[in-house]
Order: sequence, then structure tokens, then C-alpha cells
Amino acid sequence: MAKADVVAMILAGGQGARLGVLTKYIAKPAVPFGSRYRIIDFTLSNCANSGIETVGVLSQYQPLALNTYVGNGHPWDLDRNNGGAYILPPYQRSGRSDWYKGTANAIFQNKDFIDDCDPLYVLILSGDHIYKMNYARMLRDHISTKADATLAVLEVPWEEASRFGILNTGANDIISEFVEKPKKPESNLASMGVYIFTWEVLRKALIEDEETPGSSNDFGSNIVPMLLKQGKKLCAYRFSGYWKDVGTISSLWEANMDILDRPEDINLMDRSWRVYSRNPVKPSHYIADGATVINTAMTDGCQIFGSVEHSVLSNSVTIERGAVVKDSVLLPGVTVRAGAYLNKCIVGFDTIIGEGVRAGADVEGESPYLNTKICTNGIVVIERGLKIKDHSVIPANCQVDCDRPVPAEKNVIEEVFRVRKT
Amino acid sequence: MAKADVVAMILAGGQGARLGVLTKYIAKPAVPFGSRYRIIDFTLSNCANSGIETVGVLSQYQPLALNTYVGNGHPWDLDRNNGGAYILPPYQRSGRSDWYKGTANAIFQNKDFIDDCDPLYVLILSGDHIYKMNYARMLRDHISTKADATLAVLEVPWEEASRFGILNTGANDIISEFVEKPKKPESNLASMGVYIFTWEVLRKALIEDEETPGSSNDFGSNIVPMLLKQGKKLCAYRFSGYWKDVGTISSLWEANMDILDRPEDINLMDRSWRVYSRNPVKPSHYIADGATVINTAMTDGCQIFGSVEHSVLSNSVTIERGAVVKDSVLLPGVTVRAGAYLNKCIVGFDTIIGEGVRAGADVEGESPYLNTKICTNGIVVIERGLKIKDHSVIPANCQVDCDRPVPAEKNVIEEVFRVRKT
Amino acid sequence: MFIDAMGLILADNKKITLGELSKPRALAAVPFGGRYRIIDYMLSDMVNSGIKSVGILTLNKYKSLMDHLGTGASWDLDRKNFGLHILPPYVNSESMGVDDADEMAGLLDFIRSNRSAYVIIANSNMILNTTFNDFVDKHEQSGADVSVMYNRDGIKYGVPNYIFEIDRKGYVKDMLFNPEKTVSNRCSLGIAVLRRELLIDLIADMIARGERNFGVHVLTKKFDTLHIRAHEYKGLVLRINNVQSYFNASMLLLDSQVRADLFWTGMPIYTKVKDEAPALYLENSSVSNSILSDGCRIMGTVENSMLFRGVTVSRNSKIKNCVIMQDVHISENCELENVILDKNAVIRPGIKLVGHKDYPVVIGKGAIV
Amino acid sequence: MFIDAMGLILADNKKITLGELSKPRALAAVPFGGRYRIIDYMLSDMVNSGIKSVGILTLNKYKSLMDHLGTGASWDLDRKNFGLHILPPYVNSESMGVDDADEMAGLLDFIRSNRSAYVIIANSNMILNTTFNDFVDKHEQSGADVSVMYNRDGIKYGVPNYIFEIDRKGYVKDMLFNPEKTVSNRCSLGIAVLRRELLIDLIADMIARGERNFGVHVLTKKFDTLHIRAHEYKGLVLRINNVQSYFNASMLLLDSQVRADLFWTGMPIYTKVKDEAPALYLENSSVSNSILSDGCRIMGTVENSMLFRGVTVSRNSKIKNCVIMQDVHISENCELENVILDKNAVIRPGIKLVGHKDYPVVIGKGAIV
Repeated sequence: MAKADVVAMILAGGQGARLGVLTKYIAKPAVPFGSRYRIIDFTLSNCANSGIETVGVLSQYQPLALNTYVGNGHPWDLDRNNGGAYILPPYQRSGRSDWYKGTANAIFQNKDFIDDCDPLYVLILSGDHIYKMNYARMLRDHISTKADATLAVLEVPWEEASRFGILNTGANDIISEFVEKPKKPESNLASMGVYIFTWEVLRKALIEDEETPGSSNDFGSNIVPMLLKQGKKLCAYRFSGYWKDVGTISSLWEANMDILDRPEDINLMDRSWRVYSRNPVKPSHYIADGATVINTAMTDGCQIFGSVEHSVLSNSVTIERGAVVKDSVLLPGVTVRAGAYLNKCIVGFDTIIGEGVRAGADVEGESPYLNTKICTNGIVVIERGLKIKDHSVIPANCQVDCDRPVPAEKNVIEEVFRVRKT
Repeated sequence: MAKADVVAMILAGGQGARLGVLTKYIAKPAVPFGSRYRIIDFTLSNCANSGIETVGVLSQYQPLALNTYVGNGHPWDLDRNNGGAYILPPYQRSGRSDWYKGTANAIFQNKDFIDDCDPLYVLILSGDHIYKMNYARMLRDHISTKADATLAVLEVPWEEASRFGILNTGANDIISEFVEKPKKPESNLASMGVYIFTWEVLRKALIEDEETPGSSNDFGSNIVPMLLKQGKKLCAYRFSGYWKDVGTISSLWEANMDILDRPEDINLMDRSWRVYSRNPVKPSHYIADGATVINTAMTDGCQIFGSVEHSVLSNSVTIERGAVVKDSVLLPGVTVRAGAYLNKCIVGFDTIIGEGVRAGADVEGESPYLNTKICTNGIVVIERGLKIKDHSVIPANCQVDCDRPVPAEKNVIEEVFRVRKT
Repeated sequence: MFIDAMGLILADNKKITLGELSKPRALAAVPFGGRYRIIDYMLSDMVNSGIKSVGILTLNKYKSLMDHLGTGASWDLDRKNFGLHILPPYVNSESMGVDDADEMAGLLDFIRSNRSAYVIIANSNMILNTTFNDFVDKHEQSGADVSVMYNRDGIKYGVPNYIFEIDRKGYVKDMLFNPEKTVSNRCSLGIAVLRRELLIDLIADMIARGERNFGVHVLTKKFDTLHIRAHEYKGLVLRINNVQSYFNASMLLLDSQVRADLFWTGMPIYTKVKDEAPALYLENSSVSNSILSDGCRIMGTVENSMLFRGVTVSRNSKIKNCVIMQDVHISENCELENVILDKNAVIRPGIKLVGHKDYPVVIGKGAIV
Repeated sequence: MFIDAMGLILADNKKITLGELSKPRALAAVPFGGRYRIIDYMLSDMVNSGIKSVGILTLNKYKSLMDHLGTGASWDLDRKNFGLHILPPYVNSESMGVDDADEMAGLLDFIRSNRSAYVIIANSNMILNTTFNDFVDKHEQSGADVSVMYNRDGIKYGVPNYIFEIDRKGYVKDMLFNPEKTVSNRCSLGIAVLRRELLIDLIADMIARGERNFGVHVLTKKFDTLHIRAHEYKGLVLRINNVQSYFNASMLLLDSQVRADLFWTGMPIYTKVKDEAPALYLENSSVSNSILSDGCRIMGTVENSMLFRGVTVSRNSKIKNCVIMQDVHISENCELENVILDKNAVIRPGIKLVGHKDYPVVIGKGAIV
């Protein structure tokens, strides 16, 4: 492998349990987002647009979908002979083998990979944030301030600061303290989970952390405090712009709606900073005579005969005549049959919503599928690969999960299709 | 992922313990072979030349070197958008996670990957055989005989038959029995470890085998006998040509020497069936005034000032003035200092043989490095990344391993370099 | 499954012009069908047949074709061995002029450098979704020297067309270009297959004789010395022979059955990936019976139209029966009917353009109206 | 680390000919140094500098250049965005002749489609291993309009050369082509850097004035209106100006220090991967002070020579002071001294060819002697 000045490591490992059935078969970063994209597209495109060409994707939970989605890296121009995209799952060494523990442990286990690239700097990223950021600029700051580590921060509203990892800083934005979810925040600079480390410094820290008993091997809770204690120079890099963690069903839904409601913020139309994605190879979409489409984002392969309002449709969605879709997010291949009504629904790959089904935030009734742990704000989530029985009723805050045992008469699932993993 | 008619799965998982220190840091298929190649190049090139473009490489032991070597698949034209090369290590599912057990279990664990490709046929290959074979022809036979499985076989000399897995066949080469290392072989048709299965048949068999208690989940010992018992049609496909399993030090050495002694057999010069490999990007090699090079294969980046006879040199090997190298295999980056003498040695990546060192089959003496389990026929193996002390003596059948505890006065290792993993 | 054939696509055709649309680019590079260029269909057909080596013969104006095809990655033809090759007119070193003999020699070199048994040669004015495996098999079985494809719908789309007359065994016995009296309804699809070795012989012979033209119909004309078998194709074919048929074919795509036959056969039509944002339908959009593509921003009314990638339709504008190519900007209060707008055109506020169904108005590439 | 520049390489040069060697191909495509073509060095320098967009300007005979460069994958320039672009002479649709104004317009389009701040323009007759990061930095700091590179070894390799006269601040005040009286030993390397926006203005101006030539020295000639800073390069440079200097430069590579400066700097020189077998030295081989490449089969004697990939030297043949290009076959009992053999040449048994060190015999591509 050729020497790279900087290597990006994307932490794409988590199961993303808070996304419920959406991550039953695929890792969170591979979940479709914003009509044309997968969540990880934003981070991969940031790397490509920042000129960073050696990218390791650390994944241990259901990496197949990520593996085949990232594939040869071509859509992000990461099909390089020198560098490119590498999927890095845990592996077996002579004698021992471990699954990834914390975020820092995941990097520790891939120390050899980074050493082989022999970089000066390592960029640590999350695979589940929606934002556009030029890491090259952050790196230039990291180099010019001669910092050991630079952490990207976002000014958040003071009232929300206690929900984030907060960095307290002194002069020149030098970090003095990291406080996870402080009750009384001293600063409103929230860590974005974007770190640049000088590799030599991080390498040493990872080894020390690994030897520390009781460490949870996490960047935020362990590595950063340890470096601060050791008197290392940690700087904050202020980012301003759209940034969203899509770790929950409601934040995922919100971020999708932001594409419609705040199109200038994430600005997908910006041709100087394109967000790349793997193309589904479908024809342009078709809007039939009699269809209504308002305030909606849509992409290739869709065929719309019914009514769609304020929704985000991934590729190859079919909305039949008389169906009504509002405030919803439909993933690739969904079919909504005639007369069905969806409101604030997130529907998984290839699922067929039967005729006259009523589902969503304004649908009332009791249901064994109610799951307020996953579904909040009235959102309904429906698993991939299902045929929902005609005329079923799925009220607010339900998650339709084929593995959930429900009485036969309350079962809304007519059929479960073979699930595709990508 | 796009539909493929046939998917090749390369079993590249084994630690290859019989190759000793050569596989301490890298999996066997990534071991350099034949001056320009790695062992797996032959299988990958067979796939490429046979028009098979979806290739899964199953690897759990030290997959990093394989991962970075195979990389984007470009050298084998496997950087496809539809298909291409995929490294498939074990991964975590919701709830459980397993390392690969037998060969059949490795395929079983990647059932989802194959299902996603949705092939009619699956080709099972080993990553550690040296041969050139047109799998497309074998597949055509598999289709025309309407077999459930087709196994490639090689006629071996009758006296050697008891060392192989032997297939007894009836009319039209239909397989009646599989016998592992028979004492009294009834046939001299040895299984080459190359199988084509109709995916539907294999899929069912893998699931059944997985549910069979006590199965070692191996193709030869379990899957093939089970299918025979079920009355499935298994055909033999006769292959003739060069084929070698390079699982031991002596067979690896022999196969290297075959390039010099039987150049027509493996025929690397055949431009209609090229063996592809990842290029090291080094200049053409240089032979100095006063050097002698006879019966030797050599590639880019070598610089020869001394004498080389009947040897195979990988890229970037330097032989200094007055050094003598005979019947040896030098892996990339090896330096042989002035006056050193090597005979029947296999020397790992980047190792420096100090001035006046004497090592090899005709070197006598006692040594704590003697290891006749790994080294036979007088062959000496020296680990990668070492500096061997000037004037050391390493007698026949030694393996120089930096992890072996030896008395200080007998230690031939002056220094251990940081080991590169690729 | 494995096809033992290479492909040759003729990117241009001296007999066919699309006026303003083919002025800045080769015929093969004219946009068609929302996300595509004309060549995408034939190229995808070849790729879907398993062909891994395709040569594109260009006459001139190949720059936009080169831009579109790039490394060939979108068709998975960015290969180390074979893959996609553009064979530009060879510019001779001495004269700096184009020398057709050299061009033919370059073509011969390319065909010789391949290893497949067969060559499929295709013009690039036919839009169809098929694979050639069956065509090659039937050709092999027939023992003919060359096989050519035809269908029976051709004449209804008008000029220019080659008509085959065939004998009872299915061999071509005459070929007529735009005959006054129609002797047959077998209309050439401009697709042929033959053994690579035979093609090499034929081209070498043509070079030796000083012939300077090459193409499917040049070969088919040799029906008196070669056994040329005619193979009927029964699927959907859209013929692009002039601006009128281009406009008609575009409008036909609004028919669900036509779209199904062309796009939803399970064999994808590949094209250059553009990484546009999804299409956005904003507050006042009203769209019916139309095809739209990624990157469109719709604030107005669109009816019976085909919009390519990145088209903006501003507030209070009304589009009807139009074909609007990539990155066209339509300002507010416009009214367009029966108009073809080429790439990057800009329609200023309040403009009204109305063509006739049979004579659509064509606005050239980058024009500001 | 991150360079904000694109590259332009001029693949040909009307002032430089290598006789038989540059007859079938562009100057940039002439093989040099065992595995490489001349362009590989400059292209690798650009890639090693971090440049991700390179345009290759061709004059004619670009086919072998296209074959060599392929998709650009060997230089990691097979990119979705930018990457490698061959800018062929634009063949105008009407006249089918080459129209330089269109060619300049095509160049302008290409430069405009890029986004980098700077453009590095280079001729392709200089062999050196460097990066341009420092050159661009110094240019940026100097505030000059253009910076050009020179060194002080140029004149000893003979014609043709551009000599810079510079003022005390390091700005070019005159440029002379092969001056009779040498006023300076500052010899141009044919490498320049300037802001992309400035280059766009300059080319647009040239088009408007009807100028039809473009190149490093065409720009440098504007030293009276532009501030042009001369930057001395102190590393190894091999100049390819004619057959003699080509042969000399090849022989210089047998020097260990020259090889170290060119190949072992840590910055690799990339070239097209050929997947040849390793070189085989057989029974009777005797080789000294020579460079050999993969795919060679040596059964004879080779001395002070440079052998490209796939060369066969048969039994009892003796090669001395020769440059032998790809796939040349030398039969038994031959004797060659001071000979340059182009690609695919075949030397029949018993042939003796002896040139003079200063006048090597050149055997053309594919010749059978």
C-alpha cells in the first residue's frame, strides 16, 4: 500500500438498535436517506471532496450490506490503486481474536492497517451523521496550530447543550475539558465526533488506553480525557452549517424532512460539493395523469399515480391511484396500493402497503405493534420485505416487526418476502 | 448487487501453519510466489480469464494483507461495479457471531452474500493452488451433464494416489464414491478442490450439514458424501496440466523451482492466459558488471552485483558483490550482503542477510533453529523483517523465527524491523 | 451466459441528421429518454449480453461522446483488458487531414487485437432493450456468413430506412434504401453479427480495394457474395431517423407499456452517473403524464413532457408536450408547447414558444431565448 | 500535501523529432528507460505532487498514446471527477480538417471545467523525478504571473534548447532559441505554473487574436507583458532533444547514481501494467551492466544495454550498447552494437549490426532485419 498523508477511519460498527427494524438486517450507515442516498454517503463524499483517498470503514455488525454498497468505492471515486475504500471487520490474529469493544478499541484493532498506510494524521469519523464538511480545511488548522488532536465542534443552542458532549475551551479555542452531557454546561461547543489526531500521538494513546483496566475504550470518554490529562494540545475546530446525528427514528425522520423544509441548509444541489451515492440504475421517474406531487423529493424509478405530499421517496417507489402519502419516508422499492393512506410513516425496502391500509400519526386505535421506545412523535415504522394486509389499520407510534409475536387476528402482515441484504 | 450467473468463492481462510514463519503475519494465499506473483494470483487470474467476475474471498486469519493486496481488484480486472472481488471475513449477526469452522461452514456463513448475487451456480475454489484452468469450460460441462455438482479431478500417478482425496467414478465419469487418502486406491482421479455446485442444491446441503451434529462442515468429508448418499448426480471433470498444492515449505519451494525447470508446464509467458498480479511499481532490474545470473527468474527493482543461480527472486531484491545465491527463493525486498552464501533458502520480505552469512542445505552444524517439522529436504526458511548477523551460520532444515527463544550466543538475529503487513 | 463476441457501434451516420440536436455532437451522443444518450441503449444491450469489448467508431464531433463515455465505468467497461475503445478518425501525421485508409486500418487493428469468435456491429439510431445471445446462437446454427436483424414496424416512422427482401430460406436477396414502391415490410435494424475472422478478411479486402466506407449496410450489400441471413426481432424498437421521429419516440415513452418494454425488462439501461440531487417538487408544482429526472426543481406546471436531469421549471410556467434536456432553466411565466430544448438552454421570463406536434420547435444547445 | 493545481502535458513538440522513433507515435509515447514511455515521468511527477486532473494535448498520432494511457488506472487517474483527459485535435464537423481555433477552444473548455487555483504546463521531453508542490508554493509567494523552471546543464546536450536571460530579481527578461552566442547557461525545462484564471484569460486573448499555437514557450515569450519568474531546478534532468540525446540518456541510466536519482527517490514512476512473466535467465546467459525488464528471455550475452519488456535474446547472440524496445526478438548468432531497436522488431539469425556511439543505428517499429 502506498503512503498516505492522512487516513480516514469511519466508525460504522454500531448496530444502531435505536433505529429498530430499519437496522435489523443492515448496519446503520447503510440505511437509505434523503431519496437518493445512504447515510454513509455524506461522510464518504466529504472524504472524496476533501481529497482524502484512503478510507477505512470499520464495521462488525452486518457488514455485508455495507461491503456490497461501498463495493469497489467507485461512486465516491475511492476505487484507487493507491488507497481507496477498505472495509475493516474484526479478524483473527495468531492466537486471539476479538470483536470491537469501544470506538477506540476498533481503531486499536486496526492499528496495523493504519501503520501500513504510514500516515502523519488520522481522521476519525462517524458513519451516521448528515453534514457536509471540508476535512482538508480542518487538517490545515490542525497542522498550523501544531495540535496533537483537533476536534470539530458545533455551537448548539445553550438550552440543548446538556444533551451533547461539550468541550470547554480557553484562548485560541484550545480545549481544557471534555464533559459528557453536562447538567450545567460551561460552553455550548458540542463535539461532532470528528477528530483529527497526529498518528504518533494517537497510536501511543490507543496502546495506553488498551492497557488501562476498566477503560471503555471510547474516544470521548477515555482517549480525549487521557490526552488532556497528559497535557497534550487539543484544539477545537469550529464548524458551522447543517449537522445532524440520525441515531433515532425521530431524528432520522426529521433529517429527511429537512431536505424539503430547509433545502438551502444541506444544499444537495451544490455542484461544487456533490454528495455521491451508488446509483440504482433505474429510468427517470414518471408522474401519471391525475397524480399530485407537492413538496416532495423523488428519484429514479418512481411511478406516481396517487397523491404525495411533503414526503421523501427513494428509488423505485410506486404509489397507486387513489393512495395518499403524507410526511412519509419511503425506502427503495416500496409499493403503496390503491386507496392506502400513510402519514408520518417510514417504510422499509420493497414492502407492499395493501389496498386501503391506514397507517400513521393521525390514525387512532390500539395495536400490539405499539413501540414508543423506538417510535416517537407519532411516527410509524414498517419493516422491509412485508406485504401489509389490505385495509389494515396501524396507529401512531407503531413499529411493524415480523418477529414480534402478535395474536393472529391483530396481525397486519400477510406475507414476508425473502429479504435482500443490500 | 447485480445478478450473476456464477459466483466464485475462494477459500482463503486457513492459517497455513505448515508454511511456518512465512504465514506468521499474512494468510497463505498472500504469500509471494514465482518472482512476480502471490499464491492467490493464480486463482484470481483463472476467474478473470474464465470470465467469472463476482468473486468472494473468504478469509478470517490475518485478512489485512489479503484485503490490501486484493484491494479494489483492479489487477485482475475485478474492480467491477456489477460484481468484482469481495473480501468476506466472519461477521456479527443480531445476537450471534461465529468464526468459520470447516470449509463448508465458511460458505454457509456467507449464504446471504451468495443469495444477494442470486446465481445459478457456485464455484468453490482454494486460494493456495498453483494452476491455470478455464472454469468456463468446466461450467459448460456441468450444465450439459445436468449434474448437481462437478468436481475437477487430476490423474495422479497410482503410487501417489493414497496421498489424495480420490474419486471413484463409473460410466461418463459419474462419481460413485469419495475416499480421503485411500490405502488401496481404486482410482487415480484426485480431487483438486475445485467444485461447481448448482446453488440450489448446495444451499440445501449446507443447511442440512449445519444441522448435522458432529459434522466437521467440510466439503470433502461431509458435503460430497452427503450428496452422494442422497443420490445426487456428481460428475468428475478431468483436468490435465500443471497443478500444485503449495501447502508445505517443500512443495512451495518445488513449485518455485518448477518455474525454472519446467517453464512450459505452467507457461507464464502465455499471453492468451496471463497471470495477473498487483504491480510493485519499481523500475526494471539491473545486472551489474561482474554479476552472474543463470537459470533464474527475476522481476522489477532487483539489483544484482553478485552471483545468482537457479533461484527465484521477487521484486526489489539486492544481491551484493561476492554474494552467492543458489536454489533459493527470495521474497520482495531481501538484501544479501557481500560474501554471503545461500543455498536452498526461502527468505521473507525485507530481511537482510548479513555479510559472510552461510545458510542452506549444504551448510553443516548444529543450531537451535532446527525445525524439521516445517523444513524438510534441507530447506532453510528465514522470517521477514530480520537483520541476520554478519558471518552467522544457519545449517540445513532451520527456520529462523524471531519468536523462538534461543541462547544469546546462538542467536543469529541482530535486529527485528517493524513488520509490514502487506 | 458467456457470449463469445465483441461489439462495434457506429456512433454516427451520414444518412441521419437530427438538425440542431446532432450539430454539436455525434448522433450516438444525442440525449434520449430522460437520463440517457442514444448510445446508452445499444451499449447496455451489448453489456447485458455479456460483451466485454466494445469499439465505438466515430466520424467526427466525438468530444461530447468521449465526455459521456469517460473511462466506461458506468457500463462496467473500464477494463484492463478490452473494455471500451473509442476509435477516433486517425489523423495522419503528414497531411494533418483525415485519411480513411488509415481509419480502416485502425479499425482492423482493433478487431485483430480482440479474441472473441464473433463481432456484433450496430448502428446507433435504434432504441431497444434486448440481448444478443439468442441472435448469435441462431447465427451460429444457421451456418450463414452474416446475420442481420430486422423488424416489421419500420416503414411507419418514415425515412431513411433500409428494406430487406428475403428468400424463402430467410436469406437476404435484395436490400433497398427508401424504395418508392415497398416490396417488403422488413426494415433493417442496422444490427449484424459475423465471425471475427470473416470480418477481418472483409475489411482487409475493402482496404485493398480502396473502399473507404464501413457499416452494417455496407456489409449487407454484399448479399450476392455472402450468405446473409435475416433475423426478425419482435420486441419494441424506437427508430431515431430524424427530428420528427426523435420527438415521437420521446412522447411514446409516456406510454406505460413502452416504458415497461424498454426499462423494466430486468436488464438495466446504463448511463453516465451524474450524482444530481433528487428531484424536488415544490409548493406550486403540478405535473401530469410526464417523465422527470434527478436534479429537477419543479415550481410550475408540466404536462405530457420529458424532462432530463437538472431542469428547473419556475413558478407560473407551463410546459406541455416538450422534451427538455439537461440543465435547461425555464424562468417564470413561460409557456412552452411542442418544443425541444437542448442542453443548457435558458428561457427568459414570460417567453411563449409554441410548435406544432409534427414540427416541434428546436432550441439549440445553450441558447438563451 | 494537498496541491491546488491541475496539469497540462504537451504530448508533442514540433521542434523535436526522434526520427524513426517518433514517426509512428507522439514524442510523449516514445519508450524510455526499460518499462516506461517518456510521458510516464512527467505524469508521475504530477500524480506524486497530488495533482488529480491532467489534460494531455496531442498534435496528431495520438493512437499509441491512447493505448498506453488507457483509462488512466495505472497512474490512479481513472477518476469519476477530473482524472486523465486526452484532448485530441478537434476535428471540425464541416470541413473534416483540423481547425486550430476549435482546438484552442477545446483546451479552454477543459481548463474552465476544472476548479483548481493553478495550472502546471509541461512539455514532455524532460525526464525528471520531482514534485511541484514547492514550485507552486514559491510561485504563489513570489507574486509573479508565471513561473518557469530551468537548470544549468542544458546546453551540453545540444539542440534544440530555449535559454532564459533573467534579471537580478530572477525574472525572465529574454528568451532565446538555440542562440549562437550563449548569453546564459539557464536552459528551460519547459515547465511553467500560473493561475488557472490567468491562463483562461491568456488563451481567450490568443483565440481572439487568431493565434494558433500554445505551449510553455509561447507563454514565456510574453515576458514583456507578464512577470515571469525563473526557478532553478537542481536535481537530475535528462533531456530528450534528438536521437543522440535519447541514446545518451538511455545509457546514462546504467549509472547507479542516475538510477537512484530517477527511480529510488521514494516517489514511484508509474507506467502501464503489462502483466508479463518474470524475466528468465537461461542456461547460457551472460549479462553485465544492463537494465532488463519483465518478460525477457536471455540465452545470450548482453552488455551495457537497456532491454524493455518481452525481449528475447537467443543463444550465441551478443548485444552491446543497445536500446532494445518491447517484444523485440533477436535470433541466434547475432551481433549488435550501438543499435536502437524499436518495438516488435525481429533480427533474423546471424545478423550483425554495428553503429557508432554517436550515430546509433535505428531499426524501426516492427522491422524484420
